[in-house]
Amino acid sequence: MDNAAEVQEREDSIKGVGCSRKRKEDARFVQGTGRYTDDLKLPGMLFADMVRSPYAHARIKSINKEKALALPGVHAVLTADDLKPLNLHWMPTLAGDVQAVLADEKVHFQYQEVAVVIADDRYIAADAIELVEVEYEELDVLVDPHRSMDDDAPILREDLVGKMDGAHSKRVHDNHIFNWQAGEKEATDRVFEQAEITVKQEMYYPRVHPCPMETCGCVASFDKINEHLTVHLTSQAPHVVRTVVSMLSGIPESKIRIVSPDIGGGFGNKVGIYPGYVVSIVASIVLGVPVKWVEDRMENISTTAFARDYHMTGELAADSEGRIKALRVNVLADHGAFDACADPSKFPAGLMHICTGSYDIPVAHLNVDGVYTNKAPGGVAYRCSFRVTEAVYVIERTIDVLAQKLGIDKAEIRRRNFVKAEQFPYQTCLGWELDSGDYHTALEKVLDAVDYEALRKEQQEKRAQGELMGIGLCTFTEIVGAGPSRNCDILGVGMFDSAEIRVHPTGSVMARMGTITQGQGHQTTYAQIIATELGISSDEISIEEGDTDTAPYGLGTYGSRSTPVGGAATAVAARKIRAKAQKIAAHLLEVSENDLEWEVDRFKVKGVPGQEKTMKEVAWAAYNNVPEGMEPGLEAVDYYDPPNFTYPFGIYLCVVDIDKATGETSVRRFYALDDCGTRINPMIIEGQIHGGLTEGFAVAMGQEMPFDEQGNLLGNTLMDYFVPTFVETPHWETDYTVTPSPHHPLGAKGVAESPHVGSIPCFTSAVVDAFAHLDVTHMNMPHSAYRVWQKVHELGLDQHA
Amino acid sequence: MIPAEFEYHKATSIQDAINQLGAHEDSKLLAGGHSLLPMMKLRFAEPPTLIDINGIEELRGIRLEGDTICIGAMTTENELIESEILQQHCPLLVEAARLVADPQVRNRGTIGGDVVHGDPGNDHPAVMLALDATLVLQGPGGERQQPANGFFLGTYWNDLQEHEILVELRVPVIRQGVGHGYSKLKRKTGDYAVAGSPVVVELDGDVCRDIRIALTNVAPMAIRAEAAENVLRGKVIDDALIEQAAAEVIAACDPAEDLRGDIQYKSHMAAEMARRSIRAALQQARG
Amino acid sequence: MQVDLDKQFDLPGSTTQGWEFLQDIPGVASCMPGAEITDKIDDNNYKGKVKMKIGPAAMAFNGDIVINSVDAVKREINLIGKGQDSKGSSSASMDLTASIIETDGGMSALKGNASVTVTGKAASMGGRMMMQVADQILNQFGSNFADHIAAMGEGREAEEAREHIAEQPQEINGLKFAWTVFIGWLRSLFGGK
Amino acid sequence: MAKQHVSFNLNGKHVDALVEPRELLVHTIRETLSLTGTHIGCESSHCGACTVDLDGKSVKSCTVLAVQADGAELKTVEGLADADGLHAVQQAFIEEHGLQCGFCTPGMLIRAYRFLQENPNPTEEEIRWGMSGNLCRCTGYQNIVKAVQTAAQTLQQA
Repeated sequence: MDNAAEVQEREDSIKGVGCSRKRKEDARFVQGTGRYTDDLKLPGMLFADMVRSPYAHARIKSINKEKALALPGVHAVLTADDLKPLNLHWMPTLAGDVQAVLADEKVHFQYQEVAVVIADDRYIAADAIELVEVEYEELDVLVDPHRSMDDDAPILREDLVGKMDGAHSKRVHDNHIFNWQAGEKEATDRVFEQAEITVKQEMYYPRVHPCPMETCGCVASFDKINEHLTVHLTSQAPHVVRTVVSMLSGIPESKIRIVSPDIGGGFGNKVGIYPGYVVSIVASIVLGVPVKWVEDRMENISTTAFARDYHMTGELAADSEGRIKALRVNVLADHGAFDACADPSKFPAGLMHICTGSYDIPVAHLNVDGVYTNKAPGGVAYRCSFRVTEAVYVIERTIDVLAQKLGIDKAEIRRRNFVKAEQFPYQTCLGWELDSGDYHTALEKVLDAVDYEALRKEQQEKRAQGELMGIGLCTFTEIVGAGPSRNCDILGVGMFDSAEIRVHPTGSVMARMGTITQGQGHQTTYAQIIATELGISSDEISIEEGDTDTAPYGLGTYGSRSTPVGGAATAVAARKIRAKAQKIAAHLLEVSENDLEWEVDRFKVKGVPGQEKTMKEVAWAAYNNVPEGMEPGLEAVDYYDPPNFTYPFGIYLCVVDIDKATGETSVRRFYALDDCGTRINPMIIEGQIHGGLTEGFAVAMGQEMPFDEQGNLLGNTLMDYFVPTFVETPHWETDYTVTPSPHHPLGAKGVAESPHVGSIPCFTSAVVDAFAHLDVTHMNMPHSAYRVWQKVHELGLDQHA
Repeated sequence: MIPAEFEYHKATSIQDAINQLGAHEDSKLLAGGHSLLPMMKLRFAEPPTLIDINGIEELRGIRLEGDTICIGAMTTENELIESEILQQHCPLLVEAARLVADPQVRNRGTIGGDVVHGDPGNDHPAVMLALDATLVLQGPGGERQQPANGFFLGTYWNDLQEHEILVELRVPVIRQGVGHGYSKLKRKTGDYAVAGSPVVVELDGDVCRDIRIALTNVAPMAIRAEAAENVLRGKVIDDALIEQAAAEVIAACDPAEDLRGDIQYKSHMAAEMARRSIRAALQQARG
Repeated sequence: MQVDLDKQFDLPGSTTQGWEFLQDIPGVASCMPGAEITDKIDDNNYKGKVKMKIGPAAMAFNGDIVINSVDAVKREINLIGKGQDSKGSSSASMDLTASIIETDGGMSALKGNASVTVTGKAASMGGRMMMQVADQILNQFGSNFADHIAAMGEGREAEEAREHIAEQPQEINGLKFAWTVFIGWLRSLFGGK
Repeated sequence: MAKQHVSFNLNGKHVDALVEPRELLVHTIRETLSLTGTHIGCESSHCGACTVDLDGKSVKSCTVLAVQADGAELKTVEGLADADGLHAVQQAFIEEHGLQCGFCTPGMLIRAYRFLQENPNPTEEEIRWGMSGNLCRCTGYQNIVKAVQTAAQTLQQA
């Protein structure tokens, strides 16, 4: 037997699963040679810029293009009328609605696209958009979703008037989009009627925006001669874009190439198909030259996919010991003027019905109404697996309120209600099967690490002196890795994903996936999976994504699905290769397959030391010496349809101190334990946790998109929209446990969205906890100094000597 | 993102700049450019001509003249922070410059641009009021000196005459028995102040001989909270008096409401910033 | 973005003089520096233009003015001005109720209630300073109105008032006078504070 | 609009360009001179992705006119590495996982490069203060701080 040290050395040199290897992508990024969409320059390329509406709701009386067309360097000005003959003035959304590409007779939200100017360069285009004269007739504006279904509410979507069969359910009002329910209403109501204790808490999850560093953009290039369309764009789902563009334009998919180059952060903002993409494609087809469109920051925040905007009510029924008997959740969802949520098509409220969280809840009922308002479309984005942020927020806030009402410590009430380790896989009463977890162990680990008892004691002393100290807790369960084709599809295409791996004769590997990284390090981590499966060093494994001409069909990267679905496909494809390799090795060693055993990077004949073939030797043989009847070559493709979602979980604890004089909240400590099953690259995981916690900090403490009554968005630049810098961002402490997923080939669950999903309720829990002794049960976000001071002032805590 | 077209001229001297202002109607001076260019990029401002005054040596430099410090209008925020003269003789200005915007902007933004721009959120106007500074202005009619007090009249409204250029700012050297305090509340680096308050106090023994309390971004322009000053001037300042002064600061405020806060919050924060600055100034004056 | 303002300005003349001038719409409009009636459609409908400068920022609005009511008994008029800026990126409207009231000592005053709404880029970016600059505007409107009343009279004040009115350039910039802006005022957003 | 000639030293090489007065320096670098390492993330002088080194100072090239850079000494991220490999700052960012999507990275590197010359031995608080003109949405800044600390040590030993 080789000694263990030698084997370990070989394993280390592979740099496979579990190794914090440095990232392959970094070389180009640190030398400024990354390739982002706006970096692309093609010969004869023109620039597009948008004419946008100042009004949130108005009829378009006339559009006068003359002055713009007269400006030297302007090639075209397109409006809805120009798109009508191509039937492209409207386009389907991913949620079964339709969306105006360019405003067709009516504008539905402020900054909506009304016309597009195509010019020689971006400077001329910027001048030209001011010369397009649009005459509007203002209409009443609908901003408050609570008034969307009033009898006298202004009707937004004249194209839907009278059509009461919505894509997801009956519509009860012209501004109604859908009603969607999960669970048993009657059984839940009965438990509430008889329960010893019930709590009810209204809470608003504000409209926020992912605001990635790179805004959205594309370069559309139609080759008239070959009738072939190539589009480089900022898309988290290039294959879906190819399918939709083909459906819209009639160009066969085989003549469409979509390329997502390097992407400067996505966070769900780059899943949707935006009017800018469609008009660039149309302009390129019409003019026969490449057309580039890149939005600026104000356009990005004002018009591209926002997140949340859920008006929620959480109710829990429990016994006096705090054991939860039933959960009831009601939601009013503001979807903006067009329903363009990027949900799996069967779930108009996404995976909101994961709202039973980490708890063993016998019965529950969820009711969601989506409505139209005069705001931009979107709603599912921002590091969130289809509304799981809202689901975790409502359960974690409401269980805090229950704890407070019963006078039970917020950690203790969670202990009493956690699903126990032995109950996994656990069927939730709203239809999910939580694959694996161990909440109790993880909770104790966190409470010990921060010395929870000491913190509570310190809080008592501080309260005695009139100081405001808060301890927040969030013990969340996520649902990621969408998803099984039986219940997850986008426009009818199942949400599988894929990997195609090819081993070259000299033993190096090229692999391509159906996912697309926006900074998560796929080029590094996928190589580690293959390295461990095939015993080839990850440094010799090249990973490519994002080019629909080369990558196998996949549904893209969002909802933390790359590792759970793309990673699984990679492992399974690699195992197909190893199975073939075993046959070749048996042939070379003249033994039967079963006589061989695999060790790190080689097949060894059992019991016969020295008789072995490394994978590299097998790879060479695959191209010149294969067994009878076997085809040469060593490659495999796998389209992996996951049997279930995966359910990473986390225990987050946050300690805050509030300055009574100004309302400022300082985060003294944030301890984040995450369990995402098998950990492929711990360094990259920690980086994702830091990033998610920082986004959560930004959302909870400062981000909002306020609208005034005229539908003006009051905060669409980085001066007003809160993006924290180095100085405001707290220091993060990370920890982990490992509870593998039983149904995933590697036991890996996906992690990058957990820190965003779990930290936001934890910040609210901490801020509210600072006031809990004064009967405050909830405070809506954002917890800016201004809003926290209003609570301090209301309670008279800021009186000076 | 892209400014409208304009003509660009580089001024070689102060007089040259004044002449060019006269020669080109509606022209604007380009100093640091970090107030003007962003407005132009969003097409709010479209001056037909820009006159770049970055090359004028006369507008640069910080020098000590007796008990007065002379600061060229084109001195950048970082040059204020790194100036030994100011660190020793006028630390308030260094403290204030440190809290303006971010490192890159502080390499370009100038004290002169900040003083005359006219946005209520600019930081240096209130500092000039607290220091009882003097503005040295030069125009077609020659040079004149104008106390900072009385220069700021409203939002984008000050006493700068037509085709006049701010050339220099003169601030008194800090003397024995004089203390300063500076407090600024903002949501994050690079944001406007919710409220800011520079304070300079002059003690005669324990008695407050004079005090100037200035406020940033809580009125149409930088203001002095005179009523609050009168509560403290000539008295031995104690906590009770500071509270009385704080109440006067609230009364003096007339802030604009936005997502940083409503009138009540911003006024109360102006009072809190004034409290902190008064206490810091007293501690320093008492030595 | 909505701003509501109530103002009162003492007038150096009688209520009849005040009321007489209040009905002269082009005259009243000229009190709003930068504002100008471009053509009169009928007694109750006018087309107008406003050019204004706020620091380096400049905007030009053109739109229409509709006189809703003229109440001789209460000496009160109500008018709505609506317009869109020349670049189509902002728009604004003002609902103005102005009346002449008797003050003690037989003198008169102009009472004004203005509710100004702004939409578009000006609102989402300039909102911060709306109230302050709207206030400055109406102050200037009031003092110009008073000048016009004084100019009706005789003697030195009248002469001074007539000079003052003449001096007023058609489109104000901030250097000399208090600025008056009819609508939408922007701010320097940036330059990071 | 008539174009003006500007010339400056870019990453050690003399370059010429014809620019409109209104042309922003970031566009000249990216479009005319085809160095696309410097990025644009906003239009309000906030994000810092456009940071370049101009005459020894970190500036946001989206808020400087190209004509203002005439005769200047300019360094962009493409000019950090030299014949014998990556600059210590670039190496440290890889070492400490100080980047993810890479879009803010060029601005971070150029700022860190200058900051460490302004303050060769900074504390964590000084680093966070000195880098606060650059926004990042992926890393949460913690690993960038570590990268700057590592680079500081490497540069001091060198």
